[in-house]
Amino acid sequence: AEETMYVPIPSYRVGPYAAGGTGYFGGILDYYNLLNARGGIGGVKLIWSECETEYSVERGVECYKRLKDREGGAVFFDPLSVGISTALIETGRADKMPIIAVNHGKTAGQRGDIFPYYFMPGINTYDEHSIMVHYIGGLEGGMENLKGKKIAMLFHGSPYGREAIAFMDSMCEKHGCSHEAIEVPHPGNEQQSQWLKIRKSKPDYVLLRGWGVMNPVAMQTAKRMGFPVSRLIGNIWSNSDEDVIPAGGAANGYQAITTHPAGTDFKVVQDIIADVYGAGKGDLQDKSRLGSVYWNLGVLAGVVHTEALRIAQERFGNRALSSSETRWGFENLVLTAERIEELGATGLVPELNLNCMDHVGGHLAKFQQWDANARQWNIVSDWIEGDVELSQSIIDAGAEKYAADNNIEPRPCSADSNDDDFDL
Amino acid sequence: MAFFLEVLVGGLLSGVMYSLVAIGFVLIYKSSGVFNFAQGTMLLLAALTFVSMTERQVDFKIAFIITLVMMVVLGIIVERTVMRPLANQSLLSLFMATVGLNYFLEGLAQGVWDSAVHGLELGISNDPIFLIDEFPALGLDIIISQFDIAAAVIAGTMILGLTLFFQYTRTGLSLRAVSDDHMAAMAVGIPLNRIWAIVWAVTGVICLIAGLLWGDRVSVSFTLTAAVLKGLPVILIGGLTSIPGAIVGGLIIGASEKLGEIYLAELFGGQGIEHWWAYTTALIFLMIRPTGIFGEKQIERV
Amino acid sequence: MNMSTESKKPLLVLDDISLSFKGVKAITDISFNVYEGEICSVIGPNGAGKSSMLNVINGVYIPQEGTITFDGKQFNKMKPHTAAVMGIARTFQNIALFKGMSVLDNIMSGRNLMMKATFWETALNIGRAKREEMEHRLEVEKIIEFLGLQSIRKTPVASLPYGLQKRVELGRALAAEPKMLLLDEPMAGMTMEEKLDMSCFIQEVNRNLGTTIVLIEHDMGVVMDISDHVVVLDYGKKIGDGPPSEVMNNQDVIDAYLGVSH
Amino acid sequence: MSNETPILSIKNIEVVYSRVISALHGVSIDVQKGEIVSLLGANGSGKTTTCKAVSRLLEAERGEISKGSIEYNGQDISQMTPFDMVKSGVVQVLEGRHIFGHLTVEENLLTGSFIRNADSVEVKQDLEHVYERFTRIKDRRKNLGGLCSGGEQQMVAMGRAMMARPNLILLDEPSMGLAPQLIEEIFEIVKALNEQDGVSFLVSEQNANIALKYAKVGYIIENGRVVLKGSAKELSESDSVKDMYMGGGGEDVSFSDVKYYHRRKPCIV
Amino acid sequence: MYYREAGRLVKSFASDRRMLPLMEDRWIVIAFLAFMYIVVTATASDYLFSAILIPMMVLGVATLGLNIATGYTGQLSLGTAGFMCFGAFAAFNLVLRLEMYLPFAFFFAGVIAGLVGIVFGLPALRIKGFYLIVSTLAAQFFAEWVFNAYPWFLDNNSSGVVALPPHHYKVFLGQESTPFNAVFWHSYQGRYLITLTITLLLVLACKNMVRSATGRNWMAVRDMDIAANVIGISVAKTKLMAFFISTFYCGVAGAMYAYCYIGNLDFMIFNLRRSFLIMFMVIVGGLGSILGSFLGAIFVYGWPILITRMGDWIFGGGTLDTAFVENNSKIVVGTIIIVLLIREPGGFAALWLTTKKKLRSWPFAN
Ligand SMILES: Nc1ncnc2c1ncn2[C@@H]1O[C@H](COP(=O)(O)OP(=O)(O)OP(=O)(O)O)[C@@H](O)[C@H]1O
Ligand SMILES: Nc1ncnc2c1ncn2[C@@H]1O[C@H](COP(=O)(O)OP(=O)(O)OP(=O)(O)O)[C@@H](O)[C@H]1O
Ligand SMILES: [Mg+2]
Ligand SMILES: [Mg+2]
Repeated sequence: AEETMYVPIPSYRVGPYAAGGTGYFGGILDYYNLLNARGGIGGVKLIWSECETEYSVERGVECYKRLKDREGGAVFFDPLSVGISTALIETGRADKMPIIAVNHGKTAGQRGDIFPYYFMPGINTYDEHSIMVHYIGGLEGGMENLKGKKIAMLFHGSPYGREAIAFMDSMCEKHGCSHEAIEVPHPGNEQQSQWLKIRKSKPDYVLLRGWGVMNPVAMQTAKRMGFPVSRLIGNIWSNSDEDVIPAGGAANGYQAITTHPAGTDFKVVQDIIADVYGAGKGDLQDKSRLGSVYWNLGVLAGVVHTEALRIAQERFGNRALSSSETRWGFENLVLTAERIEELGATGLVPELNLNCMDHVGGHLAKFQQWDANARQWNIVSDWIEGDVELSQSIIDAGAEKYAADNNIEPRPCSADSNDDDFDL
Repeated sequence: MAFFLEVLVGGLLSGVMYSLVAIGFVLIYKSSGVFNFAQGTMLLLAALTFVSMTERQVDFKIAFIITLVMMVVLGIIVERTVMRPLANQSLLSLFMATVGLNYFLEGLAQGVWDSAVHGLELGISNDPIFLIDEFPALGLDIIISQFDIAAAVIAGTMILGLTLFFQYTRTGLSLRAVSDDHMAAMAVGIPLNRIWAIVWAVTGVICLIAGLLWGDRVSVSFTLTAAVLKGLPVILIGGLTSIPGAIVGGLIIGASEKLGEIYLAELFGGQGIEHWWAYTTALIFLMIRPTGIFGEKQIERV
Repeated sequence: MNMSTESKKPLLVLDDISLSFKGVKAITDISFNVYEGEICSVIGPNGAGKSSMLNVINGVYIPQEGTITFDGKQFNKMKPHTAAVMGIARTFQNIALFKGMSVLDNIMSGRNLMMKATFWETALNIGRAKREEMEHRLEVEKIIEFLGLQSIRKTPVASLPYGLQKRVELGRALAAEPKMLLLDEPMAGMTMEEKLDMSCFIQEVNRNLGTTIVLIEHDMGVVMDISDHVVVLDYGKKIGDGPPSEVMNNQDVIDAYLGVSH
Repeated sequence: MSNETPILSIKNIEVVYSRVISALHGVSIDVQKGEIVSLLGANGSGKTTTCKAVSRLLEAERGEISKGSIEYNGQDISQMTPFDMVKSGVVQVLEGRHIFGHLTVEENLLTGSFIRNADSVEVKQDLEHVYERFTRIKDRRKNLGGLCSGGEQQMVAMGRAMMARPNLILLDEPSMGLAPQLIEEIFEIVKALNEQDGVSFLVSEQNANIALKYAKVGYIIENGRVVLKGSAKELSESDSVKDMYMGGGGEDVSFSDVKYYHRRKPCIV
Repeated sequence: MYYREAGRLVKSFASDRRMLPLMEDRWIVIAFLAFMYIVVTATASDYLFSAILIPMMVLGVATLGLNIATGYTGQLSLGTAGFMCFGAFAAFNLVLRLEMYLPFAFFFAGVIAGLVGIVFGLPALRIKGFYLIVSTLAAQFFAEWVFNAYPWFLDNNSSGVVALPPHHYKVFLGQESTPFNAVFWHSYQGRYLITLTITLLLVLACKNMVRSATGRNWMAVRDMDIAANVIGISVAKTKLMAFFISTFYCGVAGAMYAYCYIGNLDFMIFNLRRSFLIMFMVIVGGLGSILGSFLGAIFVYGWPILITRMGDWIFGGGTLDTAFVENNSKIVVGTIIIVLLIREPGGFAALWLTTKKKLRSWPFAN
């Protein structure tokens, strides 16, 4: 029979977070279908099955356990959930299963010597926030102008939301701005008091570190309270179409960070529309969501996944891979501008360079601004790089504490040991 | 001072939004003794149906009427299939049935429509009113949301109407009788089924109105069901059986929530305490009056 | 029965009790004694305040004025728990059984006060918990036998007919081995046959165990026949107090309660 | 008996609860127009069940008539709802009063009149009528029903039924918990309603003395079967009835000398 | 199976009070336990252990906890997951800071959760019925808030999720590296056995309580608190006790959830939705039934898994739209709850008893 590789798809298509789940996993599957139509990866086709997690850790873990041994064994697991992916760090290590968390995840997991099976390609929380501060600096005409500026961060009342507080404090300390963190209790469908606080302290910018319904409500409340939306700047989980469309006119001029621009003006996207949707195999029911931020993120993730597989095949041969071989692929994942061009994803996918010490590898993002009348995002900046220096020490401390707590011997990251299919 | 006033006014106005959810609860409880947990999902279903139609270019009025009819029909179906067979059962059973209904509707709403986030604009202006600009004489630098005022007017009208209805009409009295003792109500010839059908249908309408206002305010998505959690402390403070209680409870919770979040949260290192603070406020009131401010006293005679 | 009441020692003394609900006077300045070992009947028209009186005695209602002396101890207000500890048990006008429990468990729960095991012991079913359960079961079986409830001991009480429920309720009260038993219309809604049974139980308890009984009853036949002492209430006031024969001939009582001579 | 069709005719009905517990096994009862019929029986014999079968309240208790039929004014009622029954003039006064605790006494009474769609003047008159008969509850008209004493509640329940101006009242144990004077009073009211307004009654009672005094016809029901029927006079003279329901010797039964043997008879379970 | 109790005389109170008066029942239970301990341990797959058996037992314990408050004592509670959260965090901190052995940590986690339960149960002394929801929901939100707001509880971990490290899995004396302890960390069998044993002990204790004075007091308070008060049961004490024990169970369940099942600590998994799911389990299983608690947990937890598996099996993996399956399983569970309430308010437990009754008189219909 034809050789295949099996990918479990732990999607969430119902419940409070369905908007993200349908877009992201839809994008992944559409890209997989495109590759399969073109003959797969090194001649090996991808097969998959879905499992609904409803974004719940328990369901996600159950899905993982149910699917990991199917069809000769899964090659990696990408649940798009901080909770699920973090919950699986140790299980993944024991099962030699790469756990993927694109653009998010446990930040300390960047240290591949301590978290060999955990990958968070793209950017991490600290990159994200340093890029946002740099961007504001740009808007103000230079980082030096940040002095004396006031930045408020409206964050989702969860560990995800809180994670950036300390970092923002150090970032502002470094650049002389002042920082105030304001919590919005989950789910965030009522923000009157938070915005009253903002009205009182009158910050120059408000960073929105939101999630789900909290985002449109923030924009609408900003409007109601007379705060200019153009000074509200969204983070990586507040940057989707689903965040701004519900806010209607209130979202006009809202800006947000992104690793992958929205829109369909990319060759790879056009190919998907022609070959996959043309053949009636598309995953999205609502075709207007093609080119939306979440869906494009899914395409990006699809590129990352399959490039990792391709790179692993370069080393292990054009055949179906095992999960630990796939791990090698992820760890040596390099996406150069040329390769991105070949993939037809220029402008969509950032350059990536993962290695044993850095399981993030990107640290780049752009900014986009919402035009409510045209209902589209416009890119308003070039790639900006995160303050890797500042974040590294925090990441090291976290990872080393983790290693000590869990009796983990960091693996040496020299070039050759990196090649080994090592044991725990 | 101005800031305090602004917080207070904002709180009171957003409290009215909670009252909107609470009214539906009270209506059903008052007339059938059922603590309807499916309220939030009914709200979602109404808003979702409406928005799915307007997104498909259906005219606003037509969409409203279709949704209205649908909610009424839903109310009648619920009465037929859930409430009627459970007449005369314990209140706990009835409550649990609505929990089941909630699950059912949750699956249904998302299955028929989808689980995406939709925007909804009713055309009520979102722009704030700056009092200092409008009435410089007052000298208060306060902003008031036009939207909230509109919502408050709608809620106030509904509450006034329902209160009058319950106190002064025959049907109102029948509703209260039914909630007291199903068996006796049947024995004096109160048509239980018709009464319940009316109540559930009216609740459906309230859900639609609340769903639209909430939908405009926070967008229409699954999270709308969380509105219920805001409504709960409100009705409990006001008293499960009191319609005016729903509005008073809403005002209290709204104000206390905002004031607490702004002035009290400092005690907890600036953490958002809104969620449990609303419930704590409710708890404090209940410790003083165990059946809410306007709730009927529980009658226990031996 | 023939003994003069003076020679007996009062077990319960009610002194100037007044009780009102939001201005509605349910009981006004009532005083009377219940003597040790007697059957004292409280009669009066509906709404006269009889049940309220019982509720005052065992602390369900707290009177605004007056004192209660039970067994030599004086209280301004009784608490239900204190009343139970002091040996007052009762039944209710509208049966107040524990509907979800079996007959046996209902009666066993009447002995609650005598069970000393901590919940650790009961959780592990060791020591006192195990022993007590057996000992008390023995006593309860005696009551079951006495009331003729053997065949239904494991039946949930909710499914029993009214008359049997009343009997179970009596059993639960008896299980506490009370000094004084308050019975609120134990024979309401019964056939003559069943009334006879019930009065037989009441008298046997009174005679054999020496339990003092306060009885509210509307059946004059029963009241006349079995009580030693009758107290008559009307509109919250006491209008008669004395031996049955005397009370029955009191014109006030006839007017207020009995109507045409019976 | 008369040749007229009876107002109520219960024909050999059997009733089961929850599909398994059989409560009536063949009960036939006729109530003629303008007649008071009393239904006697011990606890659990099936009196309430019979009444509920007529008022159609049985379904709410998970009971159903598995056999036989009931006719009201010659019409089969098996398809009627409780509402239809009240509308057509059959009202049940429930055992255990069942008044609306959170409604005032007056509101309780008013609920009884809704079925008639009467205008407010008429309703006022009816209210006065009820208060005339039950003076005691007139003082309590503004009190919550739930806080009334047992007897007061019974009066409210009776009054509420009267407000519907029924043709047939199913009266379930009206004497329970009432003072002797009041029992007489209630039965006098029954008599008055019967004679003046022509209301028929089916009265279920334990208290045979009083029930047979006012009724024309009596039925004795035991363990779900009619074991005896006859005119009130016949019944009150029958030995077995005296023995079981009137305390053996009729008038001068003594409760103080009850002997143990009384209880040795098979228990009614 | 065919068995009967007629004709067997109960000769002593002791034998009447036995947990399982019928010999057949006793044999069945013994056989069942032997099966769970020996056959299952020896043969089940890791998936079965870790994704099916352990969570079902743990959720069963939580359901039992809720059942003690709601089913037995009549106090409605929507804070179950919150109480589990307190238990889980208590266990974590006990192990982390006091280096407690796991079984002790579970026990004291239960006690700490129980104390929290008493605090939130206090309003029950004054508030009744649905109004009590406020207090238990406050507990739920407070739990979600406190463990979010104070990362200290999570060993100052910034991401909010902690993978429970191996050295926490000390079951008895000795370090985690000793073979005995290592079994419990490295193998699902070990965790399964711990879970099974704790569950069994808790079930036994609960059974003992409900058939003794403690349980009678609970039910008395549930059925009629005034009457309970009059016969000398202290309503306040009984309610608080019930809250304590109920939340003790929830707390232990929470600790087991973290340690035996997920292997992580994260307050987000103990959210309001979980409270509701546990309430479904109680309803479906049957109020006031120990067996029902577990049947409910098995059904509500297992149903979506079963339905997806069936979908996979019928349509082949991947073709069945997961959203469709999910929505339908909700519709079905909702329908089942309503139908059960109408047809059999006692839930699965009552259904089981009826079946058993029928078996007893089989083949003679009654
Ligand atoms: N909790 C209460 N709140 C308000 N009023 C009450 C309360 N309990 C009793 N009452 C009133 O007090 C009066 C006396 O009631 P009680 O129940 O003591 O009468 P009773 O003599 O037992 O009558 P019955 O023979 O009908 O049972 C009644 O008018 C009743 O309405
Ligand atoms: N809802 C019910 N479910 C099951 N069985 C019932 C139900 N109601 C009554 N029964 C049973 O039906 C039989 C007849 O009861 P019914 O209430 O009609 O008797 P009754 O003559 O009115 O007695 P009482 O004098 O106690 O009121 C009894 O054995 C009773 O246990
Ligand atoms: Mg009384
Ligand atoms: Mg009856």
